[in-house]
Amino acid sequence: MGRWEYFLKRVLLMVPIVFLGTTVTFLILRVGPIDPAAAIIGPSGDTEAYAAIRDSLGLDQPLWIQYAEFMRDLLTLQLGESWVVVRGQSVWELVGVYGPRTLWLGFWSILIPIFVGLPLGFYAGLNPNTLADYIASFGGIVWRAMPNFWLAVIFVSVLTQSDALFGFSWGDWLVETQIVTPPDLSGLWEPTQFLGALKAILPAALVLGSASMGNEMRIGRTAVLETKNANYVEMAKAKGVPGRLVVWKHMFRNALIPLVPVITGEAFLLLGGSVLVETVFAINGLGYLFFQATINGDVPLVGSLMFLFILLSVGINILQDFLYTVIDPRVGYDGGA
Amino acid sequence: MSRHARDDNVPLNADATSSRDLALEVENLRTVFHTEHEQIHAVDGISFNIRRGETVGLVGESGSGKSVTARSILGLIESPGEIDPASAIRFEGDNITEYTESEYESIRGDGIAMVFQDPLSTLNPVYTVGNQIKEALSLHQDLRGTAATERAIELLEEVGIPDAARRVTEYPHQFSGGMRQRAVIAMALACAPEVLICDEPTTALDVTIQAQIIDLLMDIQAERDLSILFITHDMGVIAEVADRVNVMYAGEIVESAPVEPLFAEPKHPYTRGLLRSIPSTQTSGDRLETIKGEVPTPNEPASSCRFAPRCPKSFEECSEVAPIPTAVGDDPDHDAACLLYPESMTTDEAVAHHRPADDGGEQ
Amino acid sequence: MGADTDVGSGSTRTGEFREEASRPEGDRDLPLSERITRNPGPAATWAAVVAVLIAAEFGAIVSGLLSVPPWGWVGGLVPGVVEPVAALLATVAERGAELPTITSRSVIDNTGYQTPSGWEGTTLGLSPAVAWALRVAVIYTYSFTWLLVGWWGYTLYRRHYRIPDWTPRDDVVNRFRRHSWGLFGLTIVFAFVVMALFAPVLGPTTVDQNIENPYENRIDYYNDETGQVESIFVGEANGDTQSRGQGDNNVGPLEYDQYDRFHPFGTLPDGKDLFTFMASGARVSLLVGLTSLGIAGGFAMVFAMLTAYYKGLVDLGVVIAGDSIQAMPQLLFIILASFVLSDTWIAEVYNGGLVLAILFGITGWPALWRAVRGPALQVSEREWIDAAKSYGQRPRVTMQKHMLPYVVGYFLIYASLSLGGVIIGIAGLSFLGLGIEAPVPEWGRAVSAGQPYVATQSWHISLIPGILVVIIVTGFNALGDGVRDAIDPESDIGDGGNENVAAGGGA
Amino acid sequence: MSGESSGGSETSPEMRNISDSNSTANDDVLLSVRDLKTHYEERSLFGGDPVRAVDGVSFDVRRGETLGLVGESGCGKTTLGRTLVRLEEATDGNIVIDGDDITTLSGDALQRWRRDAQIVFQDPESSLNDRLTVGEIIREPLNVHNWKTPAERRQRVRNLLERVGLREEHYYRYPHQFSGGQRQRVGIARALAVEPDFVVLDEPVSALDVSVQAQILNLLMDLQEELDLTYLFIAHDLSVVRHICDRVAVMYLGKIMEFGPTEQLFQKPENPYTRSLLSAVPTPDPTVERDRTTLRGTPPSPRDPPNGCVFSTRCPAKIRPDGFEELSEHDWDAIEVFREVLRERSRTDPSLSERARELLGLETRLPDVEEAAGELFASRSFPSDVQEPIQQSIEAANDGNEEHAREIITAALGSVCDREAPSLLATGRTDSGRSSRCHRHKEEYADPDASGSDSPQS
Repeated sequence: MGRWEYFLKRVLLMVPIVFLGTTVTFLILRVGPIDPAAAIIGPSGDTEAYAAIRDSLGLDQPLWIQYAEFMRDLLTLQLGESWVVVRGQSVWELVGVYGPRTLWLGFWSILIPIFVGLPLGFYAGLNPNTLADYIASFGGIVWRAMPNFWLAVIFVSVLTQSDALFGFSWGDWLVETQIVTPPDLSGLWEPTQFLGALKAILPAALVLGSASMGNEMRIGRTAVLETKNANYVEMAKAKGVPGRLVVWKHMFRNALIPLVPVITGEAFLLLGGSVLVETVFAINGLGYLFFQATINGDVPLVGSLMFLFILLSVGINILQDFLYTVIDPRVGYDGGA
Repeated sequence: MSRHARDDNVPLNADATSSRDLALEVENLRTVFHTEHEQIHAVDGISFNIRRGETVGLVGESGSGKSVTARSILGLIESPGEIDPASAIRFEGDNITEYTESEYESIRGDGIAMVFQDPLSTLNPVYTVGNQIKEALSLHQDLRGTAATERAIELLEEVGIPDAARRVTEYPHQFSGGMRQRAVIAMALACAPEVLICDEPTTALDVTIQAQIIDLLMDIQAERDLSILFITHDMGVIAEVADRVNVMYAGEIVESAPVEPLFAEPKHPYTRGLLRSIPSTQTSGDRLETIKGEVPTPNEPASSCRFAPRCPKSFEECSEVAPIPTAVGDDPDHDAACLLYPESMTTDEAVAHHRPADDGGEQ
Repeated sequence: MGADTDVGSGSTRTGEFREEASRPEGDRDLPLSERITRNPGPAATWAAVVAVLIAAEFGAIVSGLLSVPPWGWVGGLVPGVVEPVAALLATVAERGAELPTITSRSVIDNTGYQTPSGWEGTTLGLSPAVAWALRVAVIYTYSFTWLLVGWWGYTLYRRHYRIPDWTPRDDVVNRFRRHSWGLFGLTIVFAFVVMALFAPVLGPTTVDQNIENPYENRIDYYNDETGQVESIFVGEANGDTQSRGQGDNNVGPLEYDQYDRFHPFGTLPDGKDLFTFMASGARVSLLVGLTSLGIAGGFAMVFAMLTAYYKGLVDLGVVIAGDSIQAMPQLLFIILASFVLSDTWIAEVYNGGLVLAILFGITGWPALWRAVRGPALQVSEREWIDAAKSYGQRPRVTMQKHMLPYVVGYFLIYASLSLGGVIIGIAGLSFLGLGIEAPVPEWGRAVSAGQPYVATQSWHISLIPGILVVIIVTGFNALGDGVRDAIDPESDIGDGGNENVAAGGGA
Repeated sequence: MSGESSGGSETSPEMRNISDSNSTANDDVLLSVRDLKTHYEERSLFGGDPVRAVDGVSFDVRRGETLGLVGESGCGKTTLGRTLVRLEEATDGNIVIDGDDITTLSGDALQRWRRDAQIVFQDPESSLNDRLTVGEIIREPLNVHNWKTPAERRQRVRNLLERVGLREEHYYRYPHQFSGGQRQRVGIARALAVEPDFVVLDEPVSALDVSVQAQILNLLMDLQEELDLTYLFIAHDLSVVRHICDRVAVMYLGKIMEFGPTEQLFQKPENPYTRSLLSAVPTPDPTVERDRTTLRGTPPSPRDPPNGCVFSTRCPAKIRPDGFEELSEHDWDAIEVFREVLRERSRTDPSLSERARELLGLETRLPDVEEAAGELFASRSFPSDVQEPIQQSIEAANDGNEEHAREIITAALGSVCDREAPSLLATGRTDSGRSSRCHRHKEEYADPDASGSDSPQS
């Protein structure tokens, strides 16, 4: 079996996953005790209007027809309209408004850990059992143990009053930004705008990426420790490759392989964490939207968003397999000569 | 401890080979591993040498310290292992145990190259075979780019890999076991070393492939006048490849001799036992002679013969006196470390011969 | 590294050729009870110490064991048959709770008031702070004594009653004993468990009195102006002891309020005692965490055994099921599901705790399963599994006897990590106002309540719960590290995304 | 399999090849393997070729003998052994014992076979569960088969420990406390616990040092004599096999290449593969003048075995088609290597960067085959009937069509060895019980050079 056949197989495996995940979502929304019609009506309890809404929403139809329509709509990407949160607004439009903020947040909260956690982890792995290693490792564990929402609360408070606390105003530093507000994502190509958007998202991204940073550090450390003892590293030394080249060429490249699923796995965790961080930092992103939709009983919005999340997660999985296939030449190889 | 510094029998005095003919000389090498509970004297005061163009065998069972010897020579011992500072490994006139890491880097590959046991794990899985050969070329021969690729292809052809132009672009896992070992050999040859250390190069391979690799190594040696240190546990292989053989047991060389007298007249009880326990030398169906017990872990300095507990000929003094290499047999190069020798002496005299001169008394 | 190829194995054979222990040969093959009868000394001493420990807490142990199940709810399940029994057990539990124990509130009482002549109402007239600290010290001493007695019992067994003089587990235990980071973790985790177990007596006041029913309870205090001892509803008192940042509106850590109540962690914005809140919250977190871990772990282990043993389609099926669950962001899924289930009967159990536990359980197993799948597959490739098949051992026994013991160690590592994750997750949900319903204490709610005051003098409200979470999750991580190094000292098994089990859905 | 022998197993059509040579000893037959195939199907959405680990094997195992199974790694010997004890499921064929087909057994009958047949594994590190005491390990089969009372089981385990050279008090020790040789003794004790008749020994000594290996071999021989056991001894070490086995089957790529009594087979191997294999074994005697047939290349993948004789890609005695006798050995070798190159190329999976370059039109997938051909054929001049197909083949390969290139060469220069799989033919004296799988044994292809073991082709 070749590498690309392996990849294709992995992609095909995603089909039942999308299907099953979406089905579970349907079951929770429509079979569970939630009543979308009541949510639309609100607490007034007008029975006639209630019946009319049930009828118009197709809620009186047999369940399997509802299911078929639900699946058909989602799979053809007809995500419908919001019923409660922003009544009548199409889900696609809502995603267009809320989505970019989450993407911007997610992008930086993946990038920052990679550029901070990995180097720290590699450094610790190269110098195991030194003071620096202990500090980095312990710091990584503690940093990872901090709940996002709590860290976010602390950040917000400290930054909003940085002037009083440290005599340094974060809000006015470099570019003027608000702390608890959605980032302004217009005109990102202009340096000041970009800087502003980056600075506005930075605390949130740091918080959201905190667990990833700790993870990547730890796993980077063990991966380096492992490759350090590999026979090919000894071979490289035996043929006279200088120490630094052994590290950069022979150890790091191999140490990256186990990190691929870690990084992609975390990319996905960020979606869940975004609810809390977006709430604290008042970034009106997808997590926040989902939360609002849920507590308001906005069934179609919740369903469509969950479907998008499933697609996103499956997409990340595929990306992971793709990276694997690229980075590790052994993937999909069965060992037969 | 240092009484093993064998000034009286530094090998080959009799042979009048001057040290200029020696490619590599190992003298009183000791490598110790410090573990949590104990110190393991993996290599405990061994001395041997390799002449130019010669194949010297190092044979022993697992745990005898032969791989550690190879790694000690290349300076690949890392913490918790340590080479005793009194050890000397002479290569091109220098005692390389005193080298710094960067000085070592300049002779690794270039002067002394190594072929390891398991070719799959010694090749880096994420780089093509060509890349890894070219790495060695650029380090020691300053070849880069197309010139390096061409040279890599030549090397692969030289070690008998057909379709080398395609093979250089392939990854190690796409090679079969024998091909991988050929590639490792090509890599070792890339820098034209003078000494090649082969650490069980055929153990992981099937017999027909083993035969190919042995043929290849012998051809290369003849072509390039290489000196080879060949490490194996297989007496059959050693009989085939080696000119001289050192038999290791629990970190020590118990017998050393040119290959023919060794196999014809093994002197040390361990060598004898080892040869007799190999099935094929006898007709089928008989009971095999065995060596009772197991190989010990050398976890303290030798104060007795380490083989004594398993030795069919051991006597009381064997557990009190550590034997030193002593000339035995007709061949001047034939030494054994055993209290039974020299044969010309009575047992008591022999024991006295082996007993440390300086403190002469009982323990 | 080179050493391993040539020197290795000899040194790892710990007990090789060791002479037989001095135990008489005749003891072999006897059941444990017989072995104890033949040499009763050590066992008897140990049993006596245990008896003393139990006696000191007898009432609490009885009531603790019996009051775990919600009897009213159980009795309601099958009225007639179960109901009387349940009622009886509930009564026994209540009676047990009334028996005096060395840790009960009444033995060392920290509630009282200060008159000009000194403290009234507290035990021995100690100040409430000292009395409270004393009680806490007694509780922790008592608990750690149990820990030591347990360890002592194990060593006694090992020395006097176990037949083999060495087992592979000894090495694991010895490695863990030398692992100071792991021991640190164990200490933290144990302290947390004690906090949860003894929550009702640890706080300076009780949840019932201070948090849930403040207007049904009264306290006495000494009114400086009138010079009289007066009585006031706790709710009213709380109103005067709020922590809201500005001015006098703050009762910080280790402070007394104007009613002479001692607050080790200060008060919440509504004037309730933060320490009592936290101790009780620990109980909720631990209970929900363990239940969810039980559910997730059960699935994970059963699936790990089945997939490793049968491989092929079974494995594929579980992969798809697991991936489907993981395709939905855990926290979002739980938010959705707990909202949907919020009006059903199941949400009533433990104020929504059961729902949370179940949700964390069914969304958590895929990560745990993935973490133990590797070790399970590895052990299933060992030849002793083939050997068991070859002489016809039943698959269930093979899995149980030849595979499970190897995987359990790895499971413990990830269980420890993921318990920390669940604790964070629960706190995150309650921070959003979901999950455990108020007024039942939950740590996330304290963080949420204190959010506006972080940068004021009332910083403690948010900060202390957060720091406690960090300490406890770090403790669980350290424990996991210790277990990992103890069971598998050679290889670091930090492969794959296994560590993501610790993430608590990203909260 | 309770001990009485049913004797007359009918000769099924599949047995033809070999039954003649074995018919003299039919009464002693414990177990007959007929046309056994074990293929591993890959769990792939696109099918793919199965691994033909065992691909049509027939032989008999006689009561009380030690039957050796030798071959290089990947030849299917271990799979065959595992199939016999039902650790693998046979794809086709049958294994008959007392009229029962083991491949289809189930329920109680299977459980009985699981008692009567045992296996000893190669790796003493991995074959004992190191969380159980040695006593528990050896006792487990007794528990599974409900052997007598618990007290008697314990006593039996003690006896077994003594019997295999350990001590009674090792009962409560753990495998970690033993060395490799001692562990292997435990493995043997476990296999013998339920008094089997038939034991598969899967490379039982290859993980051990020579001096320990001899101890284990002696033990195995003693036990066989004492307990009247039948062994299937799987090994890659020919000297060990020669030492311990009564009869030997030599396997290559899932097929038995040669079969016969050990001494005869070792002294006068008939099959070219056996001959090469034997000549490759180094002897611990430096004075022996070696005249070795070093085989070229590596065995083909068992996913894609050659169409004709499985050994045809490496065979030193390969039959040439008519009209090419004049070509020198070296020339012919070069052609064989070239065919090997094509074969390898047709199985190559292009890497990502290669594929990208190909898409961009920068480079063809593989470097020109001409370079390889040039290297091979540089100093050779072939007659036109050889040169032409080679040239055509090179061109086809340059067009990226390796399959076609192979066909061209096979059509022009292939012989019966490439086209037709030889069957196992009786060789040697009529009642010697020997057989070998080679076209050379047919009269029309007899190789004058290869008549004896002592003169393999030059």
